[in-house]
Amino acid sequence: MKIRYFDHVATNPLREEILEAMLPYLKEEFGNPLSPYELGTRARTAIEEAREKVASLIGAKPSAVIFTSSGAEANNFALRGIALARQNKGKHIIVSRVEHHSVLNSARFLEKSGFTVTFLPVDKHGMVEPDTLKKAITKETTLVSIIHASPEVGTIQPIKELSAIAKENDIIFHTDAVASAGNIPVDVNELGVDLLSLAAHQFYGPKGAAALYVRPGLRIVPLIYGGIQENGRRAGTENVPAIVGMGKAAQMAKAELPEKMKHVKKLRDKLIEGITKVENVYLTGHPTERLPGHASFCVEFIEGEAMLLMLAAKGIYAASGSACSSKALKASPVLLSMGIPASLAQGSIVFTLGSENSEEDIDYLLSEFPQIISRLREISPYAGGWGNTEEKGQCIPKK
Amino acid sequence: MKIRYFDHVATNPLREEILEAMLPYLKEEFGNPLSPYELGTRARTAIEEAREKVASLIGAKPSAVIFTSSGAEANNFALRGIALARQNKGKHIIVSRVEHHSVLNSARFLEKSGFTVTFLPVDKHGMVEPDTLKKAITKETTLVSIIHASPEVGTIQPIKELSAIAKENDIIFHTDAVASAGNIPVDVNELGVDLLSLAAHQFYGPKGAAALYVRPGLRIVPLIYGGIQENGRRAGTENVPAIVGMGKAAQMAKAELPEKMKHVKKLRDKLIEGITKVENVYLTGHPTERLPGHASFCVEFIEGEAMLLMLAAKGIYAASGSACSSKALKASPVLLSMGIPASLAQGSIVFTLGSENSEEDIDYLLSEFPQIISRLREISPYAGGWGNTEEKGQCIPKK
Amino acid sequence: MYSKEVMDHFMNPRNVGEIPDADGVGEEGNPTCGDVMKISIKVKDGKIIDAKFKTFGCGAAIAVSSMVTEMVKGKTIEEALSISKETVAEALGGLPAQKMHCSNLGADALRRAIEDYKSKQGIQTPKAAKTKKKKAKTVKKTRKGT
Amino acid sequence: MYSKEVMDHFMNPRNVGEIPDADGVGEEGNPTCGDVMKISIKVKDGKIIDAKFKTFGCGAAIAVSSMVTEMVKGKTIEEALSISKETVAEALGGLPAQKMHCSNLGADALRRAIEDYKSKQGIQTPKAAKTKKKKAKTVKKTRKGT
Ligand SMILES: Cc1ncc(COP(=O)(O)O)c(C=O)c1O
Ligand SMILES: Cc1ncc(COP(=O)(O)O)c(C=O)c1O
Repeated sequence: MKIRYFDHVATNPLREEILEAMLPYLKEEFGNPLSPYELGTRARTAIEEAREKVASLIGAKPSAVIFTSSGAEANNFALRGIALARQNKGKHIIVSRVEHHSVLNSARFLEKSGFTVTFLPVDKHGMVEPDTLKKAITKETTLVSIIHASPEVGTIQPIKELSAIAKENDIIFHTDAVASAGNIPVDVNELGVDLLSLAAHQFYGPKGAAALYVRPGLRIVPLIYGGIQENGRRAGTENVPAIVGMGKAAQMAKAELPEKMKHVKKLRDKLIEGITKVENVYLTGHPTERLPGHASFCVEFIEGEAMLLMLAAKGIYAASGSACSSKALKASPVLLSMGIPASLAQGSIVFTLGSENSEEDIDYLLSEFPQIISRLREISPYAGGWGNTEEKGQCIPKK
Repeated sequence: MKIRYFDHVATNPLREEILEAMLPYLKEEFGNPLSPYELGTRARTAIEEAREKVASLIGAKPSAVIFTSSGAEANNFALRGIALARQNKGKHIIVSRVEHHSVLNSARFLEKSGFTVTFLPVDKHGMVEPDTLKKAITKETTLVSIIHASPEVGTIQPIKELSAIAKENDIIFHTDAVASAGNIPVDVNELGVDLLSLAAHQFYGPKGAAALYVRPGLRIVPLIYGGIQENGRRAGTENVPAIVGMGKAAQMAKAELPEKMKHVKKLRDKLIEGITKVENVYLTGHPTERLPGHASFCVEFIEGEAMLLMLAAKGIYAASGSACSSKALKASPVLLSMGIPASLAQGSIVFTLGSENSEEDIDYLLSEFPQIISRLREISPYAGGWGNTEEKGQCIPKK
Repeated sequence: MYSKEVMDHFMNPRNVGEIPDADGVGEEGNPTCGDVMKISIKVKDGKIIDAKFKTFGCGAAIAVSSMVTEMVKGKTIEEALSISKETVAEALGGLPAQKMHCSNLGADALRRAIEDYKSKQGIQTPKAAKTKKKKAKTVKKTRKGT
Repeated sequence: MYSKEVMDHFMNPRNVGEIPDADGVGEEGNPTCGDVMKISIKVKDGKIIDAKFKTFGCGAAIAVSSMVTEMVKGKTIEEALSISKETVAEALGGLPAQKMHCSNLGADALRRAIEDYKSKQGIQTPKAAKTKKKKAKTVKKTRKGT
């Protein structure tokens, strides 16, 4: 069966050209970049070239890019590294409620370690209002971390405005751009951020390579201590092939970005138009300020994982923020924080598009998906509505 | 020029069979292991199979193996994760002076965070004496971390005895087996350890995959927070190809261990015999309790990096613990802690052998190296001795 | 992730629907948590001669509902009450550990349907009024390594 | 890591040795830190007509020594004193940043040799008795990204 992959926010296939670029470093160029002989110095050179390419993707200086093993590591590094480095100035940090788990749980870890954390609410589109941030700032605040684009609802935050508020107050600003870098223009100076996380596997690069941008001159406490790799800021023998792959991926993403955005946006618009024709299906996230390849919905009266299984049986791969589809068995906190009732949030379904998706893929999806919705609604006890006790208005998450 | 690679402790080439095993996961099997459709579940299965193989290499249960991105990360995770998890019981930890930087610097970070750290001295062979450990233990001690085998001098510590002392005192015991796992038998129950670090690139596996063994039931605080990967103990999208490669590498290492040990030991003995024939060249580390492929020396009156460069010009790749060859520009603390004078430590040279080295490689090395020593001694002002002010006995590191 | 039997019962669920003149109806779960099952039964001469279900929930929940309605048909009330989470999971070739408790509500919904039937019949079942909540002892097929 | 010139001067060092009847001898560095250079010079009519070195140290240290002894030959004492870390590094096509200060002791050793020469000649150089320690302003070739 032909597979239609609509889950680019989960991960991306590794592009052939990128694997080609990596292969020498998986074969004869196996040297440790710290070794002084040529086998080592070639590996070091390869890393530094990759650093330049990654830096160029985000408009940064190469020396400001620190390679990590994952977006999650970059986020942990940013939050804890800055909170610790600045703890003498204050012990309050601010994050939004729509952050990735790696930011949220780093923040909670800091909370346990004696920091105070404000979790900023968002509007119904998952957007942080600049005013909300302004009000949350105290004299103790040292760090604000707001996600650039949401992997769950596609909403793009007004980072420029938010970072300006932080700057006015002499507060360090981090943005998690894992879901956006390589998918929309991301420029650290445009955005006005001090730190920014990105991950290669979100733009056709390899798993195992990600990076944290740290504004030159900003002190950060390492997350992984040891040798002098990454200028003493991140120890461990470098994953040379993956880093080289990330460089190549960044280079290609930069070159192809306008075309890719145009391509996926066209498909996405068609997808959204087609799917929202079905009754009781709602677009989640911002209608316009969203990732160009991101289409996310709540389908009423049925559950996300069941949709995913039926879609998968048709060769369609997508994602869901429902409780049952998450291994943690909790409905997406992002959806709930946007005010979506917990019962409706169970019907979450997310399609994220990539360069290799075609119009025919969308046609196929649109021909199959409405039937799947109907079939599951036939099985659902709520096909006629949530009923008295389960009215939408009442399904606000208890807790 | 033919390259003779004698730096297996820096990193290993990736074996062809291992790359073969990884390739599907760098191509069509690119799924995120958390995704519920088959592309994802196949990736998850691949990881779990790799976990079984890694567990089997060290005689552990698969569920006790947590994948990390490097040996350094595993060591940071072990030290900080246990120190934090047990801080209510006490805030004293013990490490040796011959640990890898990733252990030493994690310990120093803990020191800054309010823990007390004892750095255990070693004897002239780099060995921790069990009595020294016994005496260092206080009521506050929660964790002891002693390296299994030294990458710098090859000495294998009496882990079994040391861990028994910890156990008697109800103290958690970690060993950094990055330089030993895959090179000598490493069995967590034999060794009696609660935690153990290992890294794939030290046994012909890929960079970017390593693991921490955590005894079942032992609570550890994550180093990288986020999603529920690795059972919530280590977040971040899994580096599936590298993990698969680590599995394959573990499987091969286990199968080939006796043969590999025999092979490298024979070559090593020849190498040591040949090189120590040169005047004023001393074996460092333990004469018998050492890694079978490890030959390390101090060559008097000349400096290590210069040796490395001249060796490299002959196609021979080795390592040194001299100040000039380290990017941190400090002579190896391991050598100094063994009582080797700082001036002599500058003459450090380390050859580490692997399966692919041949007897001919050793013959070649033995034919070239004495000339290199002579040549550098001709240039050295100390060829006739360290002189009055620089007698060996007086060259104890100042500081 | 799911066994063949689960996928079969999910993709081709048996006994979907509601019995219009049901003798007993039971519901278990809450849509805010993810799974709700509604089972209706038809009883004749102390035997369950028909059972239908409606389910809001994941693949496991739908498969469990289908399997429970299949298992229960032809059974006496007493026999039906012996159906447990474990026997349902076993009949399905196992369930992933994480789905064992949250999505495996079929036996509970069935029990509620039987209670409903009994109360309509005026049968006294002082104990059964409270759904038994036994901890599962065996989970046959769990995901490795978690 | 090293430029071609560094590698050339390291692999084929010029002027290795000691001048038996040297007019001045200077030493800089400490073996416990890694690098020691010893330079001896022969002076005639105010010009350095020969220079030799012995060095304990890394590739950069040996290349620097070789280069300094080459640069100094034929120079007057005054000209020789203008040789600095920077000019030596430049002549070598650059040195890695980390080697710039720790292994680049050639100019200092040379200065000490000249002081030794002057003091033997009874020439007064009140200032030169202390080796000038200037901070380098430019490092031409540094490793990228570090
Ligand atoms: C004993 C020991 N521990 C830790 C490490 C660090 O491992 P990695 O380089 O995978 O971070 C090394 C590196 O070779 C090592 O030899
Ligand atoms: C916004 C965001 N942040 C962080 C992460 C975590 O990145 P990784 O999976 O590379 O650890 C993700 C994962 O997709 C993400 O979408």
